This record gives sequence, structure tokens and C-alpha cells, in this order.
Amino acid sequence: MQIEIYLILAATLVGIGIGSALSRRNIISIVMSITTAGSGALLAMATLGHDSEKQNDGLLFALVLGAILLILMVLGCALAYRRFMSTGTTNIGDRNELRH
Amino acid sequence: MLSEFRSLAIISPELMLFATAILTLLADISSRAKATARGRDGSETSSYETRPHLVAAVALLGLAAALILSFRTFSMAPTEVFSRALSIDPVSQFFKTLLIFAGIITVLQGSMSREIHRTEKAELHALLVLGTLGMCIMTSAVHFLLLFLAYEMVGITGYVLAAFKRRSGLSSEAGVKLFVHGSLTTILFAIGIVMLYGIGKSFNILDIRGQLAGAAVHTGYLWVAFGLIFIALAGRLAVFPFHFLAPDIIEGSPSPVSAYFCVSSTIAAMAFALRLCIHIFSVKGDLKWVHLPGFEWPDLITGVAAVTMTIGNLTALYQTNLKRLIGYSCIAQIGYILMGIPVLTHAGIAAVLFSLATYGIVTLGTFFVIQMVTDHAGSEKITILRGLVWRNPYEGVALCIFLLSLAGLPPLVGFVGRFYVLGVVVREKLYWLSIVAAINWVLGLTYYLSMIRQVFASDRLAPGERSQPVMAANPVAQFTLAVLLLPTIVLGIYWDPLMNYITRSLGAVVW
Amino acid sequence: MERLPLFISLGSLLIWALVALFMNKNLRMAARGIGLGLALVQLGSAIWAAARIFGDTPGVQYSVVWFALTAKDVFEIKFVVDAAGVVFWVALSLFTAVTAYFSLLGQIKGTRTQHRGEAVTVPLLTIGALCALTSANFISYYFGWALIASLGFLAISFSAPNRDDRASASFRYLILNILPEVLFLAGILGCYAVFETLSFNEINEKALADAPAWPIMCLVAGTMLRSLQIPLMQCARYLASAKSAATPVFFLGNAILSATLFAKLFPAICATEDIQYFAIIPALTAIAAAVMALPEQEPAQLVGWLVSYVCASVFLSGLVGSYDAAQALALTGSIGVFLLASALTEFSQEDRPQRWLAGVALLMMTGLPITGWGWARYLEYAGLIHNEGQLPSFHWILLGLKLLADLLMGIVLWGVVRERWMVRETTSKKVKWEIIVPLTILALSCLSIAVGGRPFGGLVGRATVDAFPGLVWFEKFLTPPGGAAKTLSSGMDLLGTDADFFARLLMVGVLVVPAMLAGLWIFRDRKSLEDFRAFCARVVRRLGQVPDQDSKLWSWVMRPLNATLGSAAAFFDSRILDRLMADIWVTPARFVRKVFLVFENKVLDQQLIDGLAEAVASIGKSLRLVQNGQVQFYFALGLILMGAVVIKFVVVGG
Amino acid sequence: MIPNILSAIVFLPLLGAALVLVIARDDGRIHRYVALMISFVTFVLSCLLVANFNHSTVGVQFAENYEWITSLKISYSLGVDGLNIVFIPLTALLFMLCVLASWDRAAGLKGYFSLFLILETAVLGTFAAQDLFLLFAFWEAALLPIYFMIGVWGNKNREYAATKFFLYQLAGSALLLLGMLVIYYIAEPHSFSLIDLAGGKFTSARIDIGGRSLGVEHLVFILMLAGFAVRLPVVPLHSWFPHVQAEAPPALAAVLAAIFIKTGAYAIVRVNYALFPEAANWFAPVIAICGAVNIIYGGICALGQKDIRRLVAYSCVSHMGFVLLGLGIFSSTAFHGAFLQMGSHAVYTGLLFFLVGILGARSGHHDILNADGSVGFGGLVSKAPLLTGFFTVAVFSTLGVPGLGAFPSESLVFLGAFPFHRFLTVIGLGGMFLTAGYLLWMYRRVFLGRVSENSAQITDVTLREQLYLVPLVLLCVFAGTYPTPLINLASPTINQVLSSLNKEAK
Amino acid sequence: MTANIVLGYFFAIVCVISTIYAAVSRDLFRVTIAFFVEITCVSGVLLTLNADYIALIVFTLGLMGTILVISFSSVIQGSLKDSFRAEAVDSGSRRVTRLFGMILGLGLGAAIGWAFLTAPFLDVTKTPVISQEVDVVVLGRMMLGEQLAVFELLGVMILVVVVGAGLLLRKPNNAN
Repeated sequence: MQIEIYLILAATLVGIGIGSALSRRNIISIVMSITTAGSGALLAMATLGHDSEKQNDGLLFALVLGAILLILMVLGCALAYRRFMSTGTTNIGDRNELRH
Repeated sequence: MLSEFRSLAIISPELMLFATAILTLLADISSRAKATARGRDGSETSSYETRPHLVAAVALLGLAAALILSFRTFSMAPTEVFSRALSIDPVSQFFKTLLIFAGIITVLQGSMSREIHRTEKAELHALLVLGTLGMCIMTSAVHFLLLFLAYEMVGITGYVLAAFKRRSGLSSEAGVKLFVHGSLTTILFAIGIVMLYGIGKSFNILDIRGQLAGAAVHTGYLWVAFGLIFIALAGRLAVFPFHFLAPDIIEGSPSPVSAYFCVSSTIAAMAFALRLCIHIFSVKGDLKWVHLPGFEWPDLITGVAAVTMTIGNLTALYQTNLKRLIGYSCIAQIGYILMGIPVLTHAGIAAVLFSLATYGIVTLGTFFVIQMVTDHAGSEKITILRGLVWRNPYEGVALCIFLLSLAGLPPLVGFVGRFYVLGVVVREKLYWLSIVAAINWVLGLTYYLSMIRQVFASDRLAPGERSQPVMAANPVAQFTLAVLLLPTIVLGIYWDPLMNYITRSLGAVVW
Repeated sequence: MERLPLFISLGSLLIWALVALFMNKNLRMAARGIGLGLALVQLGSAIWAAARIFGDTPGVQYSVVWFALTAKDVFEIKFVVDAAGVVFWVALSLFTAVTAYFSLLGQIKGTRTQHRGEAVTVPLLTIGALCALTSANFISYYFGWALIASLGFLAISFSAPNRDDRASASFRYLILNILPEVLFLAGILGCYAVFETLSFNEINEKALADAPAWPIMCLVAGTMLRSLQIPLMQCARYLASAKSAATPVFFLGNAILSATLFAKLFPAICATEDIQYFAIIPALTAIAAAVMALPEQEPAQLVGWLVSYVCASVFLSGLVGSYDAAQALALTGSIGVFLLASALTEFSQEDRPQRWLAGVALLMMTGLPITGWGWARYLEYAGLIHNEGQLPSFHWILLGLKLLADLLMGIVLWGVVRERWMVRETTSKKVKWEIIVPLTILALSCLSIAVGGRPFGGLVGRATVDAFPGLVWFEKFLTPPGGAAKTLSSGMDLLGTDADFFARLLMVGVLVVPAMLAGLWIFRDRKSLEDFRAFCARVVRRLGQVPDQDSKLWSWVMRPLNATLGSAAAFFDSRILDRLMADIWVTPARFVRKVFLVFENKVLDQQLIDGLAEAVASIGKSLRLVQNGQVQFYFALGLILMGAVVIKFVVVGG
Repeated sequence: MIPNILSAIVFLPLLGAALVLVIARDDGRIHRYVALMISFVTFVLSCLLVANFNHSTVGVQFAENYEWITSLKISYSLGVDGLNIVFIPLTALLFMLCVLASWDRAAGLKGYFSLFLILETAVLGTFAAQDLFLLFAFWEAALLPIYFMIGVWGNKNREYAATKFFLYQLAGSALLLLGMLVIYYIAEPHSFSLIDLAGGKFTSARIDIGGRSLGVEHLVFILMLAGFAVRLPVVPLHSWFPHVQAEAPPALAAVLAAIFIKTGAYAIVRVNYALFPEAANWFAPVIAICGAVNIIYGGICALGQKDIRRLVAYSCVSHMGFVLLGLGIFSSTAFHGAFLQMGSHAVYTGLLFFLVGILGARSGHHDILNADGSVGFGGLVSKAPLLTGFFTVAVFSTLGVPGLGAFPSESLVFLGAFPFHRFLTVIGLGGMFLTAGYLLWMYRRVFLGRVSENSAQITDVTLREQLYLVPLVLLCVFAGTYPTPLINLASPTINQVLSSLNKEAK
Repeated sequence: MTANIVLGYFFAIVCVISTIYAAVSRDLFRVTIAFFVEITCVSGVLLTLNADYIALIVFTLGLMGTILVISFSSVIQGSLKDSFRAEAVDSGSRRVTRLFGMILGLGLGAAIGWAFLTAPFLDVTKTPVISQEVDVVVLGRMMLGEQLAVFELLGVMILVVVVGAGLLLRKPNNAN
């Protein structure tokens, strides 16, 4: 499998992930979309990391990215919980008071 | 081993910060005592008696120690530690000192804040300290891995901090928004890093720079990479296309956190911006840098700076919420400071550093007073400032001085920063930009004046409006204000030492 | 030493002004007394100066450096005390002293209490007039000119400050002074630009060479306009309503000042091409004034027309080049009108002194040959007759017009004389010696001047002239300043000429016999008097005054056209000046003001400046709407903008 | 001789302000004594300055030069020459009198007097500065006290006026700042010192803006002129002034009209003319035209004012036109006239605004005509004869009546201007008559005529008020009759400026 | 080798399909499942790069994420069943916005893809170099060696998350 397939897949994941994060309303599904996009980035990293002779850095970054994605999911869910406890909704567009 | 030990000595401020965070949490846990209270319906509820003063004292002492340590590292020759991942040079130490100072003030603010529940002060302090730690690393990281991690660490503390206020819809909204925005930019940042990695096959910024300078690079690729990283930067720095969220966050967060976002976060992001623009995408010359041939990113930054300050100022005109107003003003300020980067000279960067330092001090002061007032009044409407100077002259006058300094009027320090930035812009013959900046100077004054007008308003209250009661004098707060006022005024009159220091630091850095 | 009289004079006037200023109510009497004393001191110093001048010393000139800006730009305040100046100075001092005397008198009797401001203005006015009289360059002349204008305003205002008519009279007085001032100042500036000097002497010298005429013309026109000549003649009405206060004001202000300027700049005026044609204006003014005076019943108003008439005579002579006539007319005319005005305004109608004084003054003004005014008239006619070389037939026209005016005015004056002395009943028996004595002295002095004057001397021959040493003074007084080559009828040269003969003939033939007879006959009793006045009023109305068509724009154009006499009626129309003022000054000023204010407040301030601010603010307002609180929207917007920028840079380049 | 006397003069009021702030007593009576004492000492020192001034040399005297900001080569540089020697004692005097004029102010004396003294320092500093940056700093520093004084102690519409004032001024300052920076970076070596920069160093420098090459001298001249013109105020940029004058507390209004706006005219000569002689020659006709426009525009606008403060404010606009007209013509006469006008205008406008303030304090309103067209005052001459007397002097000074106020200066301006710009001069003459029109209209409505209800309770001037009015009256007479000593002080420097300007013309 | 390729393509295709499904589905439960599948597929793709440890990490991420989502949803909604209702019914404009957001995201992806594919230094047609060393060893050496700072920083971050999440999830104390 050529590098371009990996990269196209990565770009697709990023694109769909971000698109979905921009169009979803539920915080939890947004969290999932972000993770999707992040996994795309991770994939690209791993691919490019493998492309080089000294691949180590790239892998490390992928690892870090994975860890961070997990952290983000945890925090995202916690925030959704917090949001729900204070306003009773988990939709991102609802009951927004911070504007204008 | 010795070298490792020396590395530890060099990063002693960061270590101290980490220790502070841990100690704060420990102090909180160890000082808790269980107490029971009988509710109205007879049910017993148990709660923890905490000692917020102790916790705050621990955090502040630790931060003070870190500040002293960072002072000690000021005069060190530029070095790179942790296998060239951290660059400790006078400029990064300058940023660190600023950040730790800002940390002290925000922690102090947090300990005084009424928005933060007293059982949660320790967490607040710890998170603020940890966030500061992340920022400190951000300022000196020359390795993208570390930079990314530090960036993310700041982000994560930010999400929690923004949502810190209990049972507040605003606070949780701010947290959620910041989370969505922040994690999206994180992803883009990661992709940007991947793209740069693709060029240089290294995460080390020095290596990447060498690669970029050496080979003729595909401009489109560079633009996408730069754009992605710039988005991450812009989201943090609150500059033009990604500034929309910043006022929401600043309004929704508890006041200490707002100050933290406005000041610490911005300072760190500016360090990041310097890293990105100067350290990666420019080539070193004599007393100046040259951007990569064919890759005209300074034009982008120039435009962004111009638009940012204009939009920030314009949008601020019609605000009625104090914190939100300050949020917009911060956007404008950042836009102003950002003008110093694309000129790519030592003088320009010196102007950026100078005005950033002064911006930090002054904005901290502003938030300090605003927190006192909003906490006292229980509202964030701009009208709560009405007649402040007659009720609490010291605080009122201090707020006015801070605001006027933000507006950039001599003989206050805000003017000096503006003078330098405008000076380098004129010097580099970016006349249109200087005109935009001059217009914005006037625009900005409008809303600062609208606040000052409230502070000094002495006329009758509107029907149904109650006069705000007098705030009780708080010696600690007054002392802190004095500490912040002193540089605001003194540096406005005699700023030579600071500027000389900055110039010397810039001369010493290797990038 | 030679400066001393002037300094004493100025000093005493200043002290007088200060005394008047700082005296409060209780000390008012003392202030008036001191004022009179100082006025007498001033009179003494004037006489002293006159004695010196006419004794042995020639004219004294001295100057103070005002500004020495560079070696070239030096501005001096120059004074000269010469024969012409000093005579007017004495007259002026006399007026002032009399005014002070009346003031004290009014204070003692409690009939007339002067306002403090009014008391201050009298000495200051004298200072102003003194400055102008003794001026040797435009700086000191203008000093006097403008001081008189503004102090006149104050004097009228303060004379009865709470009355609206007084306030409006003072305002109109000011307009009368200000409108000509434009021309006058333009003349001064023109002189400075053309001759590069402000000194009268140098201007006189340089004007004889080829030089542009317009600065001098401006000066003359300005002076004439200010002196109640035709376009502004109707201002005499407003002066009349200023009543008592006007007495010192308009005499010091107008007649003397105008004549002074003629005296100072006589060579330059004579040297100016075509300036003689200006003389038609005073000639017409004289007729108009006489016609307006015919039906007049109000004494103060009569004085107003008389002022206009006297000034017209002075200008007429001056412009046709008879220096001595102009000087003599100014001096005697001002004395006469001053007396008349004092008599008519300082006393009530029942007072015997008033009748005496007024009688004397009226007799003077009728132009009897034995009076100074008559003597001056002789010189005037002689000048007009003699002036044939200059203007081929023009001067005959002028002479004709002037004779007509004189005849009419003679009828008026004789009529009033008769009315005062023969028709009116008197109720007051008490003789007021305190008034009669000084005024009689004054009148006698005038008479002696007249008797010793030219007509008499002319009749009895040269030998008599030499027998009166005092006449040498007037030779000096009537000698134009140096360098005047074109003076036509000066000195004794006229004696025995045709002009001398015809002038005497005209004096007797026009002023004395027909006018006196007509006047006495027309006013033979009260009924005939009223009939005649009614008739004259009808005629005047028929000629000029059309029924009111008020509040129409440009009525000052339309009204004369509707009248029988056409445009000439403009001079007789009492409302014409109001209309004129309204249409050429007030209405346009209001309109312009309105336009400017609309521009200033609405356009500039509200639309442009505040509008700019609002536009900026509304941009801010709409930018605020972008902040809709949706984080996804924010991010998407950011992405689009960023993407657009990046695409621009990638595709187009930096 | 006191060492550093100039610094002492400039900063003594600041010290006084600190002193006033430090004194904690709340009843405020002591503050005004302190303020009076300080301003008096300042005035005495400035008189000493004049006494020791050598008016036969053209150079800068009492110069003080200290390094301030080495990295930008900004120096703390003060000095006195013919251009500013008159204004320093005049400023000190007017501020002292203003303290007296604010004597019976009831509330907030502490803040009021401290701001007032800060303002004095700023204005004195603006006059004394010989370094462009220092001048700018003082220039800006004057804005804050004024803003606060208007905003806090002003009249009904004060906040609007204060904001307008500040924004206008800051817009002007922005232009000034830009111009300053441009020449700073073009001058080699970089310098802010007015002495170093003077003498046409930028004649050949050019910069590119939008692909067009522009002469630096002309560009910066216009930028700076616009900055100064806002303060002057020159006509399209003047609309802050009437608002501010209508709202400011009386003493401040006097200071603004008398001294503050003079800094603009002064700075034009000090900075623009000294630094850009060639551009000055190029632009002088426009300045003269601006002057004529100011005269007429201000006059006509004043004609229509019903508020006495606004009327006097427009009169100021009109009269600053004479200054501009004089400055726009490089003849010795006109230029001296302009300078003299600056000085004498300070005196008589100060007097006028003091009196307007007294009138307003007595009656509580400033309307010449009420909204229904009836007279707002009327007949004051019998109610308050002394007040009327002072007012008369002020009004007649403004009119240019000989012996008072504006007469010599306006004469000089006209005499100097006429040979160069006949048309403009005649327009200027028209302005004199407009002045007569509106001022006497006001005078008649307020002081003459019937006593109206409003003016029935108005009392006459008290002894304390006379204390600060009489000096100004005396100065009016001095300025109107024999201001030669003042002109002699300034003359050598003015002639030198002129000769350098005229040299460039050839 | 061929198996590797076939597996890679399989995972890639499944990954894309499940991602699309996750993006467009309105049922949260299905979204979660699709998400799990997608992440698993990514880890599968990573396996073809011989990055076993990373793949494991990613799989863990997917698994834990799914668990997290399900548990939080149940906590928030009270019962598992309710929580997987569809998101709020879309209105017309909302649908447009969704579409717009999606297009934007895809555009961004396209830009990134374009940049990658046109990059001159990257020969995209060749297959990636497969490291023979097991990546966990490499990673371990690095994280405890030259990149110690990263490791430490990750630790600090975990502290942050523990503190932060603990704080966020804490029930409000009613007594105060």
C-alpha cells in the first residue's frame, strides 16, 4: 500500500471528523468527531514517521497524540456532564448566553 | 550526569512550579477537616472545612520561589537542555518571569474571588500553577513534541478552568466552547506539525529551520502547514479569524481565570508566535531576520494584525459587560502588539516584548480591580462601575490608570509600548499599517473612556438603580494594586532599563 | 516742554476718567466737581498749547516707538500739534468743559443723574478725539477714530441703559460707525501697502507723485459715510433718539474728525484724481437734510439733520479743494450745533436759559454774516465759485445744489428762531444766570471771531486785518499743511476778486434776505407754523414716503420706485435705512448665519463628526452580531476566512 | 539665579498636585490654599525667568539637557527663547488666577485642584520642551486632567463634551505621533531634539506610499499641522471646542480658551516652521486661507449662538483665525502680530470666560435668549455695574478697540498681511465687524435694556473676584496700548525664524 | 505482504465507511458503535505500518472512548435507553448549517490531502519503510532517554486531567 493511500485516508478522516465536529450538536458526538479527526492526524504522523530512516520521533508523536486524544475524550465527557448539570442540556447550541 | 543536573538547575523555575502545584493540593488535602452541618430539614450534611488561606499561601510562596528562580536564570547564556528540546535563553526567561508574575497575581485573585467556592480554591491554584508551568515550557520549547504537549497542557487546564465556576451556566458554556474550539485547533496544530515534520523529518525547530532555509520548498505546502499552525496560534492568541471565541470565554469564566486567559495565555501564545514566525519561518540576518524567500507570511501577519485590532476595537464599542469589554480590548491590544512581528527586526521584537510585558501588567491590574468590583456587586454590567472613584478612590483611580494605560496615553506605560510598536512599523515603512494603528489608537480610547466615565460618574442614579455599597478596604488587594501600579507609572516615565534589558537579551539569543 | 500741554491734557482726562470710575454713589458730586476742574485744567493746557503755537513756535511733532520689529518695520505713535489741530483742541476742550459743567449742574439739581459708565466715557471720548486731532499718522488717528466709535456706543447705552430705544439707538450708532470702518480700514491698509508708510506727512509727499487713487478714495468714502452722508443719512434719526448723550458724542466723533482728516491729508486728497466727483454726495445730502428738517417738530431730530447738513458742507468744501472753508465750516459748525444741541437737550422747554441759548445758537447757524458760521459760508461760496479751473462746470452744479440746500435750511432755522422767541409762551420767570453767563461768554467769543473774520476784514480792507493780531492765528489755522500746491482759495488772495464779490452777494442774497424773510413770514404765528409743517410733511410724504408695505424683501428698492420722485425718494424715506439694513445686512446675515449654523451643528458636528462616530459604532454593532455564541460557527467562519487568505496567498502570491 | 529654574517652574505644580493629594483632610479648605501658594510661587519663578532673560540673543536660554531615554535618544531638554518666554509667565499667571476663580467651589476640591495643577505642569512643559518627544508627552498629558475636570465638574452635557474633546485631541495626536515617528526615523542620526532636527534637514527626503513618491517634508508638515490644528482649533476640526467650552467648569474654560489652545499655535511655529521651512513656504498660503476661513466661520457661527459660552467659544475660533492669518504670512509685521495676538487673546479671553463663569454662577444659566425668544438676562448694568464694567473691558478688548486687548495685534496682522494677501485681509476685516456684531448683540441683550426677572437676583462682583479680574484688566490695557516690552522679548527669535523661512523661499 | 495490503485496504475502506456513517447518523448509539469500528480500523491500518504499540494505543482509545461515551450518556440521561435517542430534530436551516460544516471540513481535508500529495519531498507512490524494530522498544528508549521531558510532561498532564476531571465531575456541595 502506497503512502498516498495512508495520507488520503488520514486527510479523509481529518476532513470528515472536523466536518462532523462542526455540524454535530451533541457535545458527546462532537467529542467523538474530534477524536476521529485526531486519529486521522495520528495516522498521518505514523505514516510519515515510517517514511523516514529515523522514525522514532514520529512514533513518539503519534503516541502522544493518542494519549492526548484520550485525555480530550475524558475531559469532553466531563465537561458535557458539567454542562448538563448546570443547564440541563448537552447540546452545544442550546441556552447559549455568551454572545454579542 | 553533571550536565543533567545542570539541566535541572536551569529548568528550576518549572520544577518549582510543579512542586508548588503538588504542594498546594497536598496542603489542601492535609488541612481538610470534616464538619457536619444540620440543614433546615434536619438532615445532616457533611462538608469539609478547608483552610483557603493556607492553600493560597502555599501556592503564592511556591510561585514566589519560582519567580526568584527565574530571576536567577535571567543572566544565563542561552543553552538548550533535554537533548535540544528546551531552549533556555534570556528571551524565554523573560517570558517565564512574566508568566510566573502573572501566575502570582491570578492566584492571588483566585484566592480572593467569591466566584470560586472555598473548597475548590486549592484545585484552582493548582490548575493555574500547572497551566503556568505548561506555558513556561511553551516559551522555551524548541521541539515540536514538547511544544505540542505544552500547548495541549495549557489548553486542558484552560478547559477546566473556564468551567470552574459551580452551577453556572455561563462558566460551563465557556468551558464547553473552549473545549470544542481548543481541541479542534489542537487537531489542526497536530496536522501542521506533521506537515512540517514531513519536510524536515525532525521535530526539532532548529533542524526544521535548517531544512526550510536550505531547500526551495513548495509554497503551497508551506502555506497549508503555516496556516494550520497559525490557526492553533490564532485560537490561543485571539487574533483575527479565530478571535470570535475569546470574549465569550473571558466573559463566562470566573474573573481570575479570565485574567489568566487574557494575560498568561496570551503571553505564552505570543512566545509561540515568535517561535513560529521568527524561529521557524525566518532566516537570521544582522539585527534582523529575513522571511523565507517566496513565502510572504509577514504580509499575512500584517493584515491579521490590522484587522484584529480594528475588529477588536469596533466590536468593543457596544459592549455592556465589563469582562467581555475587556476581552475585546485584549483582542485589539494583541493585534497591536502583533504588528511588531512582521517587521522582523530586533527592534520590532523588542517592541513586541516590551509592549507584551506592559500589556500583561496593566491588564492584570485591570482585571484585579474589575474582579473586586464585580464580586462586590454581584454583577458584571458596566454600570456597576458608576461612581467607583467616589466610593473607593484608591481602586477607582487605579482602574482609571490601568485603563488609560491600556488606551495608550502618556505618561503611562501603555503608551511606551505603542510608541515602540508604531515606531518599528514606521521605520519599516509600513505606512498604511501605521495609519490603521493610529486610527485604532483613537477608536480604542472610546470604550476605555466609556468605562472611565462610569468610574467618575457623579450624577444621579437612574430610576430603580441602587447605589453600589462601598467596598471594604483589603490591605492585600491594595498592596497588590500598588505593586501593579508602580511599573505602570514608573515605566511610563523611565523605561530605559527594561528596554535595554530586552535589547540585550535579543542580542544574546541565537535564533 | 513742548509736549507738556498735551501730556497735561491727556493726564487730566485720564485722571478724570479714573475718578469717575472709582467714585461710588456717595461721592458722585465730588467726582463731578473734580471732573469739571480737570476739564478746566485741560482747557487751560489747550489754550497754553494754542498760545505757544500761534506765538512763535511752529508745529510740534513727536513720536513714541510703538513696535520696532525689524530695522524696516518700525511703527510709531506720532503726534503733531499744529495750528489746525490746536484750534480744534481748544474747541474740544471747551465742549468737554461745558459738558462737565452741565453734568455737575444736573447732579446738583438732581434733574439729571449721570450713570457712572456715562461719566467715564466723556473724558475718554475726549481722549479719543484728542488722539485723532493731534495724530500725525494713521495709528494714532485710528486710535481716536475707533475709540470714539466704541465709546459713543457706550455713552449712548449708558445714558439710560434700561430703555430699549436707547439700546437700539446705540446699536445703530455702532453700525453707522462700523460699516464705514471697512472702507476706512481698507484705505489705511491700502495706504500702507501703496506708500509703505502710515505717516500723514509722507503720504502727502508721496501722493503727489503718481500713485493709485483708491486708498485715498476709500479713506474719504469711509469718512463721509460715517458722517451721516447720503446712504447712511437716515442714521441721524437714531442719533436723535440718543438725545442728551449724543451731544458730545456725535460732535466729537463726526464733524471734527472728518474735518481733521481733511486737514491732515489735504494735499493727498487734492492730488487724487477725480475725487471731486465725490462732492455730489454731500451736496445732495445737504438738500436732503434740509428737506427732512422742514417739517420737523422734535428739536433733537432737528439737531440730527443739522449735523448731517454741517458735515455735508464740510465735505463739499473739502472735496472741491477749499481747505480754509472746510476748516472754518467744521469749527464754527461744530460750535454752533453743540450750542444748539446743549440748549435743546440739557434744559426743559420752559427754561429761560434754554431759549436764550437756543436763540443764540440758531442765530449763529442761520449764517448771519457777523457769525462764525456766516464767515465760513463766505469762504465756502468763494471756494466753489473760484474752483473753475479744475472742473469745467461741475462746480456750478454743486454751487446750485448747495444754495438750494442753504435756502431751505435757512427757512427752517429762521422758523425755529421765530417759534422759540416769538410764538411760544413761557411759564418760567426765573433767569438762570449760571447757565447764561458761560454760554453767553462762549457765544460772544464766537461772535468776536466772526466779526474779526474774513468777511468783515474783506469789507474793510487789508489794513484792518493787520490791525487785529488775533487774525494771524486764523491765517495759520487756515493754512494747509506743507506741500499742498493745489490749494485754491487760501489766504488773502481772494480779496477783491470776482469770487470774493459773488460770495458776498450770495451770502446776503441767499442766506440772509430770502431765507430770513421766508422763514419769518411762513412762521408768522402758531397756526401758519403748523400749516406749513403739515404742508411740508405732505410734500415730503408725497415725494418720498409711500405707505408702508412692510416686511417685504427688497422693499428698499421697491418703495422708492413706487414713489413720485423715484429713486431720490430714498433719501427722504425714514424707513428706508431700516429696510436697507434689514435687506442688505440683517436678512443676509441671518440667512448666512442660519446656513452656517445648519452646516456647523447639523452637517459638521452631527452628520460628519458624530455621524462618523455613529457609523463606526454601527459597524461595531453589526460586528457584534457576528458573535452569535455558536462556537462551531466561530470555527467555521475562522476556517473560511483563513482558507480564503491562504488560497489568496497561494494562488496570487504575497 | 536658581539652578534648573525651568524645571522648577514646570514641575512645581506637579509637586503641588501631589501635595494636595497627600493632604487628607476632607473639608477641602486647605487644598485651595496649597494650590494658590504653589501656583503663586510658580508665577514668581516665571517672573524671575523673564527678569533674567537676555532678549538680545536668539538662542535658547536656561537650557537644561539631560539624557532621558538613551535607547531612543530622547533627552529631557527644556529651554526658553523668544517664542515661549512670554507664554510661560502668562500660563503661570492665568493658572494662579484660575485657582482664585475656583475658590468657592464646594465639592471635590482635592481632585479638582490636583488635576488643575497637573494641567499646569503639562501646559508649561509643552511650552518649555525642546525635545519633540518631551513636547508630545506634555502635549498628551494635558488631555487627561482636562478630560476629568470636564467629565466630573462640568455642566449637564459634560460626558459628551469630555469624550468628544478627548477623541478629537487624540485623533490629532495620532497624526502628530505618526509625523514624529516618520521624521525620527528619517533623520540621521535619529533624534527627537528640536534643535538637532531644525533647519530643513528633510528637504530632499522622500518616501514611497502606495507607489507614489512623496516629499517627507511636505507630508510630515501636513500631518503635524493637522495635529496642531485640532487643538488650535482650525475650522473643520473645531467642533469640540464650543461643546467643551459650554460644559467645562468656568476656570477650566478660561484656561482652555486662554492658554491651552495657544499651545497649538505655538507648536506650529516651534515644530512645523522650525523643522520644515521649505514646506512651510509651500503651505503658508493655505494656512493664511485657513485663518481667514476661521475668522469668518467662527464669526458667523457666533452670530447665531444663544448660549453665551458657546458664543464666546466661537469668538475664540474666530480670533484664533487672526493668529493663523498672521502665521501664514512670513512678513515680520504679520508674524509679530500673530504672536502678540496669542498673548493678548489669552488675556482678554481669560477675562471674558471668568466673567461668563461669574455670570453663570450667579444666575445658574447662560442663555442670552431663552427658548421662547425672551431675554435671558437684561439690564444688568444697573444691577451689577462693576460686572458690567469688567465685561465691557473684555468685550471691547475682543473687539479690538484701541487701548485694549486685541488692537495692536490685529493691527499688526492686518498691516503685515495686506500687502501679501489683500483679499484675505479684507475678509479678516470683515471678521472684525462680525465680532462687533455678535459681541455687542450679546452685550446689549445681557447688560442693557430692561431688567428681566432672571437678572434681578444677580449680585455684583465681590472683592475676591475683583482680585483676579483686575490683573487681567490691567493686562488688557497693557496689551492694548504698549505691549512693546513683550514684543522686544520675542522679536529676535521671531525674526530669526522668519529669516530662516524666507531664506528657504528663495 | 499481500495480506498486509489487502488488510490495509479493507481496514481503510471500513474505516471510511464507518466514519461517514458516524458523521451522518442521527442515532447516538449507532454513532458510538461506528466510532468504535472506525477507531479500530485505524488501529488496523496502523498495524500494517508495523506500529503495533501505537495501534494498541489507538484501539485502547477507541474502546475506552466508547465506554466513556456510553457511561457518561447513561449518567447524564439517567438510563441507557433514553440517552441514545436521536439528536434534537433538525430544522431546515440547521440542516443547511450541518451540510455547510461538513463541506467545510471536507474542504479542509482536501486541502491537507492536496498539500501532502503534491509535496515535492515526499514520494507518495512508494510504500512506507517498515521498521523492523518493534516500536514499543523504540518508544520506551526514547521516552526514558532523550525525550524524558515528554514523558514527564505527559505525567503532569495526567495530573491535570485527574484534578480537572475530578473537579468537573464533583457534585455540588449543597451545604455551602
